Amino acid sequence: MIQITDQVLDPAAVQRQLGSVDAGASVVFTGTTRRLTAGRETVDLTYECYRELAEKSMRELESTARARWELVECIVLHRLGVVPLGEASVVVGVSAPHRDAAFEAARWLIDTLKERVPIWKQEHWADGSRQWIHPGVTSPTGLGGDGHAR
Amino acid sequence: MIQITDQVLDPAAVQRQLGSVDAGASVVFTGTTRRLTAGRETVDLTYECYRELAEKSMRELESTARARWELVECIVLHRLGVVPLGEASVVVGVSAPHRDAAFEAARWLIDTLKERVPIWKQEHWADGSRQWIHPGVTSPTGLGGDGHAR
Amino acid sequence: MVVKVLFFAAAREISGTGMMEVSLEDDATLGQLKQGLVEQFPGLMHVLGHSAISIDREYATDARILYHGAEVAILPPSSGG
Amino acid sequence: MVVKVLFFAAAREISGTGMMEVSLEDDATLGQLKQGLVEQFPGLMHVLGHSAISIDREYATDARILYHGAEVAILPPSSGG
Repeated sequence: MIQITDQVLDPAAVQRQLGSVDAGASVVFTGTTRRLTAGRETVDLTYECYRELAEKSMRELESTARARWELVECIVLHRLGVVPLGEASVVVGVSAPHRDAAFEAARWLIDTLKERVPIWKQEHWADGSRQWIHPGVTSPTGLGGDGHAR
Repeated sequence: MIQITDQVLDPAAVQRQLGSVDAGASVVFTGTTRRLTAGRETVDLTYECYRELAEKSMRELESTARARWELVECIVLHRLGVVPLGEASVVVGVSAPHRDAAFEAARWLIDTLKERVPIWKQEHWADGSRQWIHPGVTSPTGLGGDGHAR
Repeated sequence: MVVKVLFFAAAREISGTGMMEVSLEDDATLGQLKQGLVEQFPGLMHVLGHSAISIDREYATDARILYHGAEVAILPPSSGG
Repeated sequence: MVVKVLFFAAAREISGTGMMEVSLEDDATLGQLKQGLVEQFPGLMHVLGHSAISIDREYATDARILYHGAEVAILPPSSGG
């Protein structure tokens, strides 16, 4: 199950949705807005996406993960808009008969989501400046850059 | 924080305890009683431990993980006694500034707990038989064996 | 023909718009569209050089020939998660 | 001297007890204690060969000399988690 939403994400609810007597292991990964990046303070993050393509990409991630690993449940949620400090922007939850599959699939899902799904994050720094994060793009204008890597 | 308990474990509560503005990532691993192992049906699992040494070992696991990785929170819970189908026997939760540390520490904690902490599981199979699981020990008496690997 | 161009994140900020319609000669390629966009928004060149492009939600390369009504999206490197 | 011996899991099932007190000559080693246990419970030999042993919650090898009041635990391969 994949979802892109404007609502607050609840990792504890995802945790509960993974329960199954067919699963021996579950892994839930949550990405949250962190206060400090290399000593610089973040106020909040804002996410936007190209929704049609992002949802299509996320559905493909789920199918690929289910083909590569034996999974019971597979949940990938991403939040849009302003995500305050400590709140979740992304939650990946998988359950599987065995823990190798659960760990590997969760790790692959978040890594591949970050790389491939057209979603973007804007830093809002404590000095008031705002910066779109585009890994690999460095720009004198303050656009782009690699800030806030997790 | 480590705990060995006779009570039901609540992975969703662990999830909530990991929240921190210093964390950008959290990983919660849950091990649950699975119904089928190589086509054989499990009724439930029973866990026992050498409590003093198990608690000491688990405290050492936490310190080692905190020394090896930059972690914010680190929680390892293990349940004793009968654990019915679908319920959790173990929960490992870590939060960290970055996801590499969160994934690696969670994986190392559960792998090392299984290998080193003196806790044992007894299978209760659907045919009524019971079997203590001791990886690497094969025995004609039905004791030992590698059953129910996760 | 007319195509719809979507701009996201830094590309949206540089162009000052999330969406615009662009008129092109028939059989224009994606590469020609990009060239026209850089002429209109010189600041876009750097980000565009690092961006993927989709046409109707499929990734495409510069040689692709556009068609009337296509939805072209400029996708700077992702930073979700 | 007298030491306390703890049995867990399969070892407990084979010996039929979770704890027993064993009288030993002074300066007896852990190896000698194990030999005595196998004589008393022949079925224990196989599991004991795969088990770790702790003395007062520290892992120990067969050469270790025991002392009065020691708590010795027989720890078959772990299967927690």
